[in-house]
Amino acid sequence: MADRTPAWAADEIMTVVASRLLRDGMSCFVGIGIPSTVANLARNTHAPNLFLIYEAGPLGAKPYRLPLSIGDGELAETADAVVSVPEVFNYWLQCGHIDVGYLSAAQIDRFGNLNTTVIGPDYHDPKVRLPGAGGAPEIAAHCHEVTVIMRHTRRAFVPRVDFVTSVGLGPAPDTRSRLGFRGAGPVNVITDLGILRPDPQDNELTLVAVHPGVDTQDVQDKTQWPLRVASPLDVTDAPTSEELAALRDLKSRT
Amino acid sequence: MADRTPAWAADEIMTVVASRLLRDGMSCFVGIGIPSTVANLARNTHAPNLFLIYEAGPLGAKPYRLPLSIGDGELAETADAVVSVPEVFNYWLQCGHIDVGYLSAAQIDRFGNLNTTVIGPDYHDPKVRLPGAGGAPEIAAHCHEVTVIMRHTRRAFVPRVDFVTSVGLGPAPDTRSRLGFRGAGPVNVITDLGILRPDPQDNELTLVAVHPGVDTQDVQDKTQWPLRVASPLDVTDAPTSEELAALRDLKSRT
Amino acid sequence: MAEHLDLTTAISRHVRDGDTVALEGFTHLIPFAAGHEIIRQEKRNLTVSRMTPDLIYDQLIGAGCVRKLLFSWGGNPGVGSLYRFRDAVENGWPTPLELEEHSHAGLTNRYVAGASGMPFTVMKGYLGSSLGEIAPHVRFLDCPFTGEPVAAVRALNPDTGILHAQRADRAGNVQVWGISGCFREVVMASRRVVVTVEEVVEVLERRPGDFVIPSMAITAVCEVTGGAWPSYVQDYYDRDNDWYRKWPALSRDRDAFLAWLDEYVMGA
Amino acid sequence: MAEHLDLTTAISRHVRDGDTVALEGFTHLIPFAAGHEIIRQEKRNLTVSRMTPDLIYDQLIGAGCVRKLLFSWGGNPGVGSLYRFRDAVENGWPTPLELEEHSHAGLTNRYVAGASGMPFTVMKGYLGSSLGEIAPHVRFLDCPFTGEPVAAVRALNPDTGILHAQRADRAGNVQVWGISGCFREVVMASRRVVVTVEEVVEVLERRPGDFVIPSMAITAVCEVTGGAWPSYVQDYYDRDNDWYRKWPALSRDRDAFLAWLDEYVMGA
Repeated sequence: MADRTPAWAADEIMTVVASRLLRDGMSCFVGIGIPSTVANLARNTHAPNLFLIYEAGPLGAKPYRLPLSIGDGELAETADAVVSVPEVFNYWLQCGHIDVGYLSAAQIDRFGNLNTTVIGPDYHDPKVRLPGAGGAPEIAAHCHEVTVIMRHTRRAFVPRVDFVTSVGLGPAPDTRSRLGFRGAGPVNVITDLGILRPDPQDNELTLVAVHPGVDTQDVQDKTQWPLRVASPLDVTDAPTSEELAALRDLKSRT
Repeated sequence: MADRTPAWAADEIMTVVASRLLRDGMSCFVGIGIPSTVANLARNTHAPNLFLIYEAGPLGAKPYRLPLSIGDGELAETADAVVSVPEVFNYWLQCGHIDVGYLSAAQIDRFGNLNTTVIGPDYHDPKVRLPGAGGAPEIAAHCHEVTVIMRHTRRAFVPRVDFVTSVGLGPAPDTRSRLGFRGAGPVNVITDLGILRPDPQDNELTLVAVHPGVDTQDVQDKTQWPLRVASPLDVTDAPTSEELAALRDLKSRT
Repeated sequence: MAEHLDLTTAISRHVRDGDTVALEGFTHLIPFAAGHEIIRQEKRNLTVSRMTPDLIYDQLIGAGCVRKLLFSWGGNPGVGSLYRFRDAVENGWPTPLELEEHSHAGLTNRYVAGASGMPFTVMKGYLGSSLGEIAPHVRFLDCPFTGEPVAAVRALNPDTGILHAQRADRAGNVQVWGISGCFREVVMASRRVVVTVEEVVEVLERRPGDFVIPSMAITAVCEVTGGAWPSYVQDYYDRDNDWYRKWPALSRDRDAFLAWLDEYVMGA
Repeated sequence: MAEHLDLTTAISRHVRDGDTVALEGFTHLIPFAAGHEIIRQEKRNLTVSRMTPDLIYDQLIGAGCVRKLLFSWGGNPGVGSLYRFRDAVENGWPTPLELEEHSHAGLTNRYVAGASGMPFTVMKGYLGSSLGEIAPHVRFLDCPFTGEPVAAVRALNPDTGILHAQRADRAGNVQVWGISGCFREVVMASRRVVVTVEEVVEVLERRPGDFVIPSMAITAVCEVTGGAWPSYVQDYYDRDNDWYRKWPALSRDRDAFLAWLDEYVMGA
């Protein structure tokens, strides 16, 4: 029986595509919001043994509902163990025990540097004051790899971030190794339009796939730097009805 | 009714006199052996709220029997809390939360430096290999004050220890402050013959009291350096029958 | 040894104008009642430290208690901005707010260094980040064994650490379970420690996943039932997510905030 | 994710000649059975690390498995000397033994640094002590903020960490209670982690004062009932103090030791 392609929202395909990157048995450092949705969608579909670590301390959390906040009681109650915040950051994250981290940002630049601190050139007199770093800089540094997930807008995709909250992959190819970072950094950027990955030559983010129905010119229009496009350019698989059902079910519980 | 002076063993008066220095409500870092006997004698007599910390992790231990080893189960079972060894050493001891530590040694010198590592001039070819440092160097450094308790022998009381396992009070008056040590160091040395305290001028250990019936010359004979003697020289109060009964009761349980 | 005090006395005695104060609790066990008492007593020029300022610091900032904020993530989790925080940073209302900004790992390790009695500790962080350039509490060192670069972060030893827990006994031993954040570190690092608890009991019955902080490390214990609302206390009450969602409406506008403050905090 | 293995397979696969191995447990939970398996498999040139070498390392040393010992207190607690340890240090029997000597706090912090993924950490220790002069794993630094002297201790990351615990479940999650020493630190610092447990259960029922190490951090779990004897396992069996008192008679003399080893370890 052919699967009829269902209709989906932009956030839905972004979430589904990101969740497919998670493999069963991986350990995943989970932030609140879309990253938490992505991880729990994977856990509820193809990766039942995904090991979720929330920065508040729950290790191996298995929430039934998506938490509003990073420290919700259900995370602790369903976890294999709950540890202190220093233990999460020093013994689990910094020590290199986490396979993948999910991050979002207000700005990302062509080398995957992320800004969640201030918009505007002057830190001390910002145009917009953002929430700040949270766990992001160390997630970006220490997870074996990072997936960035964010909506693709011209305001967000800038040649150079106003403030480097979390270090990406450049500008130099040896930026990370010079700093002694263990992890590979943001090797996937999933947006509501497609997927970007660093060019193996110089680490510049390159459009490697678009979601079904997305026009490449639209991605360029929403990116402030001249965007490299892979050839051939992939098209992501549309969300299946099972994936969408699982995602909507998860969201309806919250 | 006059208290008839009872007979006592040399170890008994040393233990009793040391236990009198502990005040109720103090926190006390306890090593195994005589220090543990001293602390539990005080807890069973005049200092019921003495807070005992054993290096294995029990905080506020209240053992009924004296433990053979520093990590006996009864210590954990009777403690207010059991923490990890890093937490004992970093958060409790190094952070300056402990009032008093009790130490012993194979050698002590005129400035209260302690050796529990090797006897002989060459560390790499020792005459006697001792157990080593354990918790002693940091107890000596960080407790608000230290009481040393050990048998008075000519082999043990030397002008200069062969190896400084734990830093005492000299040779220079500013030895400790230059090293940034928070605690006052070994301010009491209790032996089976009497009590030594550092001279306020230059920190040299000085005999300030003898136990009843002890001859000063005997103390000098068992000390390898020319011993300063306080004038007037105190005589310690003899153990009361209550103190001896409590001590013997404690020992009989073990 | 901890003293049992009522909250008014504890805050009056242990929080002074100009102090550095850490009200911690990571989503769970946020000491809101103690924060409101600080507001009522009109403490001023405080330096306040918290990984996630949350609504409690939004309220303290809006009420004019705070001169300087040490933090690592300043938002209303899952909801959006902290408007009093932003108004103070962006417009200096009601007073200018100095920021000292960290990552979570960075602020955590400042508490760890303080709890360890060290002047600093080292971590792999801040390297390459703009945060390292604006942070007076960070220096970079080379490892004396391997040569690799590390960040040294300065110890933080608050004058007063303020925490909320489930229970205490008469002796002042405090029992906590569930998500504990930096509870132990703030206790050990702070010169004075005030803990509000849901209840004082005769005997602390131990339970899975709990820990006990001995009275020896605590200055004052205050029984304040509901003292962490609208955050939560595991096995006592849930997080009031609706109230967190309502906070923007109560705080986006200065007058609305002042009216709320007057009625629900000052008048309480 | 932890794999359930029998002890012979686990030691054969995860301990190799020349490895750095930490068998920890502070009085409580000392992994004697795993140590005996290392002896039976005649592993050689090991660097072994333990705060308190205890009888287990006396046996490994006497059996000729050890080239180098990292330790902080080498005695038979409450009884006296470790004669095989002393014979190796003083007379090089059965092979010369290199020592790397620490204080408890110093070795603890080497594990902490290893568990934190740092090349070193800092502490207030070794300053002024002769230990600082003989220790290649210690350097002295000045605090970049205050200028005060501190000791930097090098991270220790064992090739294999070997621990004993009360229980594990089928998924390989491990549950521990009572005195835990450096259990967490050795787990997180080690490249491979072998945990022997008293029993494997379907569901780990949580209990007061326990903690659980997720399977994710463990390489192999082996069910070995009585695996910590003659040390103890809280709520399973007591410390065999008589056996500790008997050890000098079994070990002071080389031949007596070899006879014991033959009969009770090699022949087991």
